[in-house]
Amino acid sequence: MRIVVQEQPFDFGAEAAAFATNRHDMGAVVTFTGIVRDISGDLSAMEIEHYPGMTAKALEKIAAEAASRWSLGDALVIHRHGRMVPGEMIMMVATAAPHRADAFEAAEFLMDYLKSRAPFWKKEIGKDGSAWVAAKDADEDALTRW
Amino acid sequence: MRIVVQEQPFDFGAEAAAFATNRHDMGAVVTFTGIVRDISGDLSAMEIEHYPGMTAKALEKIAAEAASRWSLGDALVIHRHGRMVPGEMIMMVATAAPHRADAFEAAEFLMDYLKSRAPFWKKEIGKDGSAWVAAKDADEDALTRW
Amino acid sequence: MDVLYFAWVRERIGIPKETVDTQAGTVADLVAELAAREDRYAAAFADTSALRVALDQELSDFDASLTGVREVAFFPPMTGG
Amino acid sequence: MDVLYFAWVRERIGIPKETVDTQAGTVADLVAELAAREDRYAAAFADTSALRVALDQELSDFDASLTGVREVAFFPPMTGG
Repeated sequence: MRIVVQEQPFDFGAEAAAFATNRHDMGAVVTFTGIVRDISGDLSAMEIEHYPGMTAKALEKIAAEAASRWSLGDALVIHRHGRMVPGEMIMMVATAAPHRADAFEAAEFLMDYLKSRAPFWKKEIGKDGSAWVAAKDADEDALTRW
Repeated sequence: MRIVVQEQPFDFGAEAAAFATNRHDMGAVVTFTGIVRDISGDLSAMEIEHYPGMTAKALEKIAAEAASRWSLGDALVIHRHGRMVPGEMIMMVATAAPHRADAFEAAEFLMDYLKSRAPFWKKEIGKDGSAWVAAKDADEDALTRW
Repeated sequence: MDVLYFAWVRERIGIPKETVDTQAGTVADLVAELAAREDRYAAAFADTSALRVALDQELSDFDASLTGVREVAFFPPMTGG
Repeated sequence: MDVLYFAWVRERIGIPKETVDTQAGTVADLVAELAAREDRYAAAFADTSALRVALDQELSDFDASLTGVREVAFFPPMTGG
């Protein structure tokens, strides 16, 4: 299980390939990648603030919880902070499990918890000003299914 | 939407990275990778037979169904046939969507249908003989949730 | 009409494909005709609940009509992914 | 006790961190004490239902005790992923 919090970009292809390689006893690997999305067409950048002392701790707790609930061979979480432009990757998770249902569910669980329980805050920098992204009720509600 | 059926290995990292790159309007990319798994420790190889005339047609139908049900920006299916050893990748799917729930659900839907509705058959070649993999009731049951 | 066999159906019958001259109206009629031929066919078609059928490369049913069909394929439940 | 602010809480109060000398027994007591200081604090803490609190880097509640706590952080609901 590897947890990485960093400012610089990560190499999604290389990370995904390394994660999925030499898994002789794991039939299923799922990855999720979050990308800076420009919905309105006027987003200049996304700035992600985080709470350095708490971030790795919170992610490790979430990953350990996933490992205790599903039959997981391995998990990976990479989350960036700082400034990113549309199209850039913000974060990724990966899960490896003997069976696909476990790999899918654990990845969705990691994402749901990471969205609402890991100390990151997104600010959208537009051409006409900037605004903190509001938490969605749907994201909080998503936690109730686990 | 790209559907690939081939005998040779594919480069999962390169495919995943290419699929997730330059998606300015898609916030979420999910990939699933199926790997030859050696559960008992005596699997020499997996042989996958397919029905060439039907395979691409069946996969396209499944992918089109996914695109009609979810708000998907793109989907990719790569499935191999022929002989593979434990640890080798058998197939992958990838989905890109504005929101993570759509990307996850469409990828799971693709996998469930691909398992039971695309004309591939797996044969396990062990040290003491070979056997066709039996379809699991759970895989057929998985279709009922969609 | 071309008849194709895959996986253990192919292994039991011993050939991947053959051309069959038949007046069978439905898939079930064709199965009955083939099963009556030889033991290897009878063995392959002993339990059609364990089989799937595709007509012109689309999944179909054993009670489907063969009118206009050029290619019939028999195989066990798929196990891809 | 170190008190940290993140995202718009940090922007409203105008500083990311400060050391606070307090006898507050609970998070709510500390919030009342800070809100009474100046308008910028009052604005930041106007609606605590829109805030989250972490004690020594673990998510907690506004009625939690501050006994033994060295670091308190206030921030809006998280929006990572």
